Amino acid sequence: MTVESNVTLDPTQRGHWTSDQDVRWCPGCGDYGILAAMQFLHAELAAEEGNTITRENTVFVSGIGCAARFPYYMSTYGMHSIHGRAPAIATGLAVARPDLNIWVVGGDGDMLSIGGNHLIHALRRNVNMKILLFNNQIYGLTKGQYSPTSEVGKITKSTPMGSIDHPFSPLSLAAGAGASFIARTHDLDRKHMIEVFRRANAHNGSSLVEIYQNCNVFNDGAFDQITKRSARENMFIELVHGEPIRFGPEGSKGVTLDRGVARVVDVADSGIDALLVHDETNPNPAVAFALSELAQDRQSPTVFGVLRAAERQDFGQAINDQVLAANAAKGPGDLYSLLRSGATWEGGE
Amino acid sequence: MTVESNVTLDPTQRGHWTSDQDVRWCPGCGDYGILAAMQFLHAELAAEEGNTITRENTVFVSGIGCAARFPYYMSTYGMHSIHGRAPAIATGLAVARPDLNIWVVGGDGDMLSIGGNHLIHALRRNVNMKILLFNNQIYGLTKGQYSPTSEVGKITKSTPMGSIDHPFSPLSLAAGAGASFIARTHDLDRKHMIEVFRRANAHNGSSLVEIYQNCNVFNDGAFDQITKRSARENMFIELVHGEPIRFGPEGSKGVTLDRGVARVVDVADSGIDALLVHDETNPNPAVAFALSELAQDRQSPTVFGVLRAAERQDFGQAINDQVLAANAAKGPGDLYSLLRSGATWEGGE
Amino acid sequence: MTDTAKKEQTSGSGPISLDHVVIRFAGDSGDGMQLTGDRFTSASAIAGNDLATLPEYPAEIRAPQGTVAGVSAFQVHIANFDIHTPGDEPDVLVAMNPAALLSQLDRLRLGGTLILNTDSFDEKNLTKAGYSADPREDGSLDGYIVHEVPMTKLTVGAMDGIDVKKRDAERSKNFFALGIISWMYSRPTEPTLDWIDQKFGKNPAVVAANKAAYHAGHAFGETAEMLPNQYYVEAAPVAPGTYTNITGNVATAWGMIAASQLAKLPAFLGSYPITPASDILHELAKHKNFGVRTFQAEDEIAAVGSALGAAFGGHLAFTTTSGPGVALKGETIGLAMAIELPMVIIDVQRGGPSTGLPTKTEASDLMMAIYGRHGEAPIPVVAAYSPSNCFDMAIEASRIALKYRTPVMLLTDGYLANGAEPWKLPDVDSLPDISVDFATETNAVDANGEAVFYPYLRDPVTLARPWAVPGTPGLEHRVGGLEKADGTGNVSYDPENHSTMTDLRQAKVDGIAHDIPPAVIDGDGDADVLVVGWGSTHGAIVAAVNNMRAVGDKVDRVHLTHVHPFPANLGEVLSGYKHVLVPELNKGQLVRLLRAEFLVDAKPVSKMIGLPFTGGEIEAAIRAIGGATAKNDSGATA
Amino acid sequence: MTDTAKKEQTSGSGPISLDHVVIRFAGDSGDGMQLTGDRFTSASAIAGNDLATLPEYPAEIRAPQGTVAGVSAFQVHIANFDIHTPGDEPDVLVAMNPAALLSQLDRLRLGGTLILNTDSFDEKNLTKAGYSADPREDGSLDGYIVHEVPMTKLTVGAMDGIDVKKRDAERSKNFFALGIISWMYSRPTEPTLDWIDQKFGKNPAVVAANKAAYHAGHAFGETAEMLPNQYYVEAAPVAPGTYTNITGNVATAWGMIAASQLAKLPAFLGSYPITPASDILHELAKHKNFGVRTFQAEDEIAAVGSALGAAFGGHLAFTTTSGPGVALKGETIGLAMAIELPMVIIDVQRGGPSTGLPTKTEASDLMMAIYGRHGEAPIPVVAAYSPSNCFDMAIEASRIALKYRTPVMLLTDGYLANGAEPWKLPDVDSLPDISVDFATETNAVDANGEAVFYPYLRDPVTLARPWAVPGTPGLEHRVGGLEKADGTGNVSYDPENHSTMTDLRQAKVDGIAHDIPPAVIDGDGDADVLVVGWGSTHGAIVAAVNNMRAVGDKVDRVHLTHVHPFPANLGEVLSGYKHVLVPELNKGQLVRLLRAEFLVDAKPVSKMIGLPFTGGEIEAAIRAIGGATAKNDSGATA
Ligand SMILES: Cc1ncc(C[n+]2csc(CCOP(=O)(O)OP(=O)(O)O)c2C)c(N)n1
Ligand SMILES: Cc1ncc(C[n+]2csc(CCOP(=O)(O)OP(=O)(O)O)c2C)c(N)n1
Ligand code: SF4
Ligand code: SF4
Ligand SMILES: [Mg+2]
Ligand SMILES: [Mg+2]
Repeated sequence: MTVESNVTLDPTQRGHWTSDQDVRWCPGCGDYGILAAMQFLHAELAAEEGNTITRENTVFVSGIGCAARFPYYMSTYGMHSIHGRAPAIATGLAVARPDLNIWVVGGDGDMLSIGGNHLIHALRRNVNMKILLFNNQIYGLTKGQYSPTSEVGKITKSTPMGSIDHPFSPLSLAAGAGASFIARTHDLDRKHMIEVFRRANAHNGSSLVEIYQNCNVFNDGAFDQITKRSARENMFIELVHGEPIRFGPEGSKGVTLDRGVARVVDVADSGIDALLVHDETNPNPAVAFALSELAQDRQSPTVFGVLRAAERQDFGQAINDQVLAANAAKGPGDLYSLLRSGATWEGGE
Repeated sequence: MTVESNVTLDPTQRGHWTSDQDVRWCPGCGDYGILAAMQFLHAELAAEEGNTITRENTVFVSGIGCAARFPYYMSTYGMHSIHGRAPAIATGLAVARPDLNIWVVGGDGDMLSIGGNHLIHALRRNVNMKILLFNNQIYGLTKGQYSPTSEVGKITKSTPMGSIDHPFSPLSLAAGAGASFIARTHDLDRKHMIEVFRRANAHNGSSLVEIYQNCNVFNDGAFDQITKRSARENMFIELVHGEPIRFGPEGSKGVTLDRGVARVVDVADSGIDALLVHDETNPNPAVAFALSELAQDRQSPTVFGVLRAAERQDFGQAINDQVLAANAAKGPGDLYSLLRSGATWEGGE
Repeated sequence: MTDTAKKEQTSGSGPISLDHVVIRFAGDSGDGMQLTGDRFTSASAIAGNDLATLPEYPAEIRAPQGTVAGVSAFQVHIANFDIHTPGDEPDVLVAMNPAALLSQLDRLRLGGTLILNTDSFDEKNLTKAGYSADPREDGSLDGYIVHEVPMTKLTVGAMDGIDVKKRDAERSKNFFALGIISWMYSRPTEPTLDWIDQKFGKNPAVVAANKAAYHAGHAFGETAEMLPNQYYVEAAPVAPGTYTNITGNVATAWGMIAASQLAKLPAFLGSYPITPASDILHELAKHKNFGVRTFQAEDEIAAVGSALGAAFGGHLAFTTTSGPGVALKGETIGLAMAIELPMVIIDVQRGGPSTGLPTKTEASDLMMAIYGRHGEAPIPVVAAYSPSNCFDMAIEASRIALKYRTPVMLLTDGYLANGAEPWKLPDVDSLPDISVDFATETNAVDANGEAVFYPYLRDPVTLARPWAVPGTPGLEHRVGGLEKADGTGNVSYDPENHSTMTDLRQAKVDGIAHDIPPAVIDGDGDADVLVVGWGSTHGAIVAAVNNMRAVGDKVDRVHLTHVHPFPANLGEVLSGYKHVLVPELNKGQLVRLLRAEFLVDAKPVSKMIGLPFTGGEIEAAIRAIGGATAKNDSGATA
Repeated sequence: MTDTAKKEQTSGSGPISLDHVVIRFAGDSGDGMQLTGDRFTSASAIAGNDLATLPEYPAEIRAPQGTVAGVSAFQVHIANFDIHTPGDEPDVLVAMNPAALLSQLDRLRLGGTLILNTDSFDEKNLTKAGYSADPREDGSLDGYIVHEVPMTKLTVGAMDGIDVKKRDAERSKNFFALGIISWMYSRPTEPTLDWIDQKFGKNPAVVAANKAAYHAGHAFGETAEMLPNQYYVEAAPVAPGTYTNITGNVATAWGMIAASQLAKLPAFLGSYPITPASDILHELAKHKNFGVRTFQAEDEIAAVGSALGAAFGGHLAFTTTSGPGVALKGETIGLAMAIELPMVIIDVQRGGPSTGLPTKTEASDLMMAIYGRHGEAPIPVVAAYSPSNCFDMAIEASRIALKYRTPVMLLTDGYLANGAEPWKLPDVDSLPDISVDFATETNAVDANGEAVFYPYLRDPVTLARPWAVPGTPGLEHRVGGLEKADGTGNVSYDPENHSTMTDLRQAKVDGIAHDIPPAVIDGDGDADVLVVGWGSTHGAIVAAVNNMRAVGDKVDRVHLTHVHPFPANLGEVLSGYKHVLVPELNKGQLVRLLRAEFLVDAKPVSKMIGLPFTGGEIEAAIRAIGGATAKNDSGATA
């Protein structure tokens, strides 16, 4: 755990954010790209006017899994904890230290299988942490069992006859849990990742970012039909706040709400006014939910970018406000009088 | 655990479904009414043509909490398990015994706090069980701490300065988890409970029923503004499949979808055609979600009845189908040949 | 029986002086018996008596009114000398209804006094309780001094002029009962009247009603012919100082606050409610002005996880729970142990296994505390021995956790948690400084000659690793559950390193044996029998030992507050005795640890009925193995 | 060192006969060394050798190609006699790259044979491995017989006529290596060629490439001058019968299937993947035609919970995991124990604490298995001692669980799980019938004279309660974690009942001691030293003991498959020895249990490096305490 060498003392350089540990992912794993994006984001932030983010006030907390190795490779503080518990551990840290910049990293198994409960509770509480869900639709570290996001019928070591579980849509689940920030990006587009991470970082409270990540060893190409360059034009929808939702060749296609259900239309037929204008700030999560459900038929295109970014009080701050309020009301605690707060009497003479 | 005495051998009588154990809830607790509704439902079902439900093929599984005492009072099979784990335990039972009629009972703490993960996984898998969530927005058994459904600012023993957690909306969470059946009822209307329970019982897969339940000792009147007779006219919306959603004096009010968000309107202004026609079978959960979110502002009225009832394969059945398929394909397992399925050789002479 | 001493002592006319008396209030859960007992206790405390209490109430949900299952009782023992148990047998039983009488009568000592609320002895209540005949007529009360008092009627009667409905008026009858007993034992009335003002101040009618009932009861005692004698129990001679009456859970919470002050670190509590531990969370939540942060988590795993996160952030981290919760926290405690961060896990033990007897006491989590994690994952375990001692042990557990950077388990139990005793308040300034330093500087130089921070470079004495908290520039590092390289703390799969680290972690915990008080023998050291206790058995053991010594018998005892590791001198202490007896509220857990560690033929004394030992039971056990004699002494005195 | 015996034995011209040889294949994770070792093992098994294997691969994620962290190795010991370990020191090391050489060389016995793939010894790979100089030039290989073979080139060379890209061609080089070694040790070629057909049948090009590489390697051995001698190891004399080569995890899975057949109950497995237990789930999932239901749960708590639900439904329920999973299952196991339903928990132990060393072996979960629950929650614990014994112990654990209606913990470990040995297939018809009856009738009459079913009315002999499954009319009942009344099973807060039930639950488990095989001494019973083993230490202990006896030394041993409760005669057995030595892959867990239970001064022998004991280590430990002598014998020999 060395202090980075002089070359990298410059925080605007990626190297400043890189630890001295060898990266241990399989060659070709999507995780490499995500790591790079995160390091570059921090280098970019450092270059910004009035940036306050430093290595020492940044913490990465993870569970267990390939994705969860992430903290070892950042030159910040970090904890590689146990399977599924990162959001719970980060909650304690965020409550104790609202001054810190906390990122939580985990895979689809870590966050949605064993850790599902901690995730939804962190989201409803709006604890100040940026949660990166590396979704490769598989258990990578344990060598390829299906996960809660694997499609029905998936053949894996644990499901030789095909899986029968209906998968979670992580963003729909997050919306259902009352998440204040919901976004999606993917491991093939560094710029896109950096922008989405930047937004997550700027959000006050919990932000959930689902990252489509390729596990080239156990689930190669899971997202090819959506994120491969060739596929994007028709299957990839970029959400832009305040803009009608369009995609396809020359934006020939768009998304409307048909009695509450998001549907793809040809702009030619529907006309532009019929298109849904994306409002990430909508206090009601129904539209974000509808957008997340668009691709559930597994044929329709998938939305990327920020689905929802609503303001709500951050949990850690709220607890600390109560501490301040209590201090203001009762004055700083005094042990001597605490011990005498019940009925007392003098004994002996 | 006596076999019921002759008087109650008649399954169309409530007594047939009543165990010999003294009910141990506080006088005035809403749980009594729920228990009665469940016993009457079974008596009614028994009277129906072709009913197959009996005491012996019915099982109630619960966690821990006041609500979770429920199984002791039914004359069926039952397990009062441990806190939060009932859906997981019932999943094993449902997979092993798809022939059984399985009910899961728990409180808002049991099901949404410690048991939240098992609940959402049971729902996404669509395991054949009818889940009754007794929501009294408090921890009753442990004498009054706030729960994941308690409103922000709630003063309880554990939150003397008021709670700061944003509560879950159980039905929104269920929709986010991909639940195939979602409904709501309340402890003050036995007929309503019986009808909703009947629907849950008829559903194939997981059905989640949220029951607004009054804890008159630790959270008395939590739902008065919604479910008290006087309040219902304006705050209680009964969903009827295929009908426009209306309520209020002479149905003067209704619900529309305004760019995906459910809103209350005066039918006089909006006209009937503008009203949302309730379709519980809609394969896309977006509308059910929007309806569930209607009351999130804590002023708008609350929807009751069946929000969603979509068909999806039941998990226990699917696993058993694989067992049958394997049998059909490979023939019934034979230990002798299993032991010889790898390379073998003869040793000795 | 325990705490025996001459009892009555007629002092001419006027109240009769008693050395001690045991009173038991029993009634329906709805009758407010816990409150009645509490008030009597406080008044007695303020009167300067030594005392011990034993609240007993039904499992969590309200049982049907009027049934035996619904009976709630509160026993209090007051004395003019130093006592250690709530008393083996009550001298007085107040029974507010038939169910209370039926279920509690057998506890009353023969010849004891019975005070009945006759208004509740109607057909309906008698049947509900399970009486076929009225016990007052069929002779079942022969051998007791019975006082029949129509408390309900008299209470209602006392209400005129006060505007309360009859039903509400009746609810004050427990204050009537309190009035009678307060008169009988000459308790000061002010504390109770003041308390009524504070407690019900918002509701004047209730204040008036309760006071009226209390006065009426008091007056009834004075005037009614039926209660011939008035008694008093003089103040117990105690060390000079300010005293308060405290329960174990409150003492624990205050100890946590004190520890945070003494450590100069904010306290963080991550907890999930569970009987009988919830009150610690409730109490702590009241004191946010001490910088305390309390977090009610979604479950026990999140509770201990959040505590670990707070510890990583530099807070003094706690998690409170009972057995079922500890069973869930094992994996995370193992992580805390592996990443070597300070944390205190408090287990308020209750009746097990599984959900067991949630409101009853037991001490059967010791083995789990020590061994309930996978792999070689040693952590220190300490245990409190009395309600007020919970305060000291919360500080001691914090001291060890902070100094050695390790999770520490503190065991208390339901009896300590809810039981009360007078506590001589410690001198705040005399409390130990348990603060530790965070790392602020690099502590090594790497191969390239660069100054670096190695998070697993240990203190040579304590073997504790440096605690560098986020926010400290230059000390950025990553910790985790995979095996770490000695020194650098980098992930290491090196076989020998794993062996080294396993030994270091063990040595760190073992070393604590020399940093805790040695085991001290109470006694002359020349008895045949040594009684080794831990936790809440303390009071009963002391009572038994004192009683035996009072009649000239010899027996020594040692009480352990540190059960893992043991004090360095324990083996030597044990080796000096013919018999080693280990009373435990379990099937023999400490006794197995002692046998394995020291190969001494220690013998268990078990009790598993959800109640603490009585002194009498322990005394009997000691005598049974032929104790009570000095080492070179023949046979036992009878 | 273990398994010594005369080694070479030149039989005129032609292959030289060896009694046994230890070969170690090492290369990059990507080089397919596990597969190569597997194939060599199977061929040797089919050739009738006795054998033992030790696969070793890096922790879960692929480490950087070419580095030491990325090295994967497979050691196999083949012999013409009965052996018990994968061998202390390899005689032959195949190193596919510099990293493999660097990290594995020190294991090779001096004078051993080295076979290097020289094509990988370029600048780049040497540096990646951490070599500053080429070990082939700087003398670091002196003292070994080195054979340099350009395997990659030769493999690619063998491909003409086969349409594979060069990169793919190179990937066949492990088959080239396999060919060389197969020739060297005169292995039959058919099994490997057949296997290639089966395995890659879908892909003819790959089949051709691998076969070509294998043949080329074989031919190279025959023709190349550099490999002077060909050897052979004759078949080991073994009992007549059909044999297969099996790993512990597969044996466990097959044992579970067998148990379900023998119990005439469908098997249910609720599991959550975790190294090294996942393969049991994978194997079982393949055999749904046996009526097996496998469920991959959302976590370990749901896994064990689902198993409990299935048990309530009348299935033979299992849950498989490793240490971290058991740490999470404690509360639910406690419930299963309290509601007394049959269930088998299988813990494939790995290096701890916390995440520890997930791919390495250890046996440090014993204490958790026995004590890792709150309250008094005793459950039986059994342990397998060899890969094939996992089959028997899965059946035995099921037998106990079913007969006594209790959760049973079965301990295996990473070494057994992944290690292989030849297994003489049992006669299926001779396997025990472990079926039990479900309750179908009421079993009591209540106060009103009604026939009733009391779910806690026990079998007088086993103390097991009746198992009435849903669907059975008239036996409807409710179970739960609150204390139950003896007999009726209704919720009971009665103090005495809790004590009774606690004793009954304990007595039920204790009673099993008389229903399991007694501890059997291997030896003449007159040695000074008794070695007590459990689990996977068996092979190394047997090897050590045999070696010592081979040179005329005396030492006895006992191996425990049942660690809780102990066999009824164990205390008596232990009492007969001057020294009791307990080798364990932990810091001394069984040894503490023995000391506590029997007050014998048993001594631990610990190893904590993630690898199994070698026979040599155990032998050294025995000699160290002056073993090796008969009881009335003076001092130690040698
Ligand atoms: C308590 C516990 N259970 C199970 C495991 C084994 N395990 C490690 S990572 C993992 C899941 C990996 O999948 P995911 O979280 O999607 O991460 P990925 O490897 O795909 O990035 C599992 C089951 C563990 N380490 N701890
Ligand atoms: C593992 C565990 N943790 C905590 C508890 C304590 N506990 C019992 S019930 C309960 C919550 C009760 O609230 P809810 O589930 O809403 O049920 P209710 O009593 O309100 O019907 C808690 C925290 C327990 N029994 N077990
Ligand atoms: S297994 Fe998959 S997810 Fe894990 S490192 Fe390899 S490629 Fe990445
Ligand atoms: S505490 Fe509340 S929920 Fe529980 S039984 Fe009493 S009234 Fe009902
Ligand atoms: Mg994954
Ligand atoms: Mg509740």
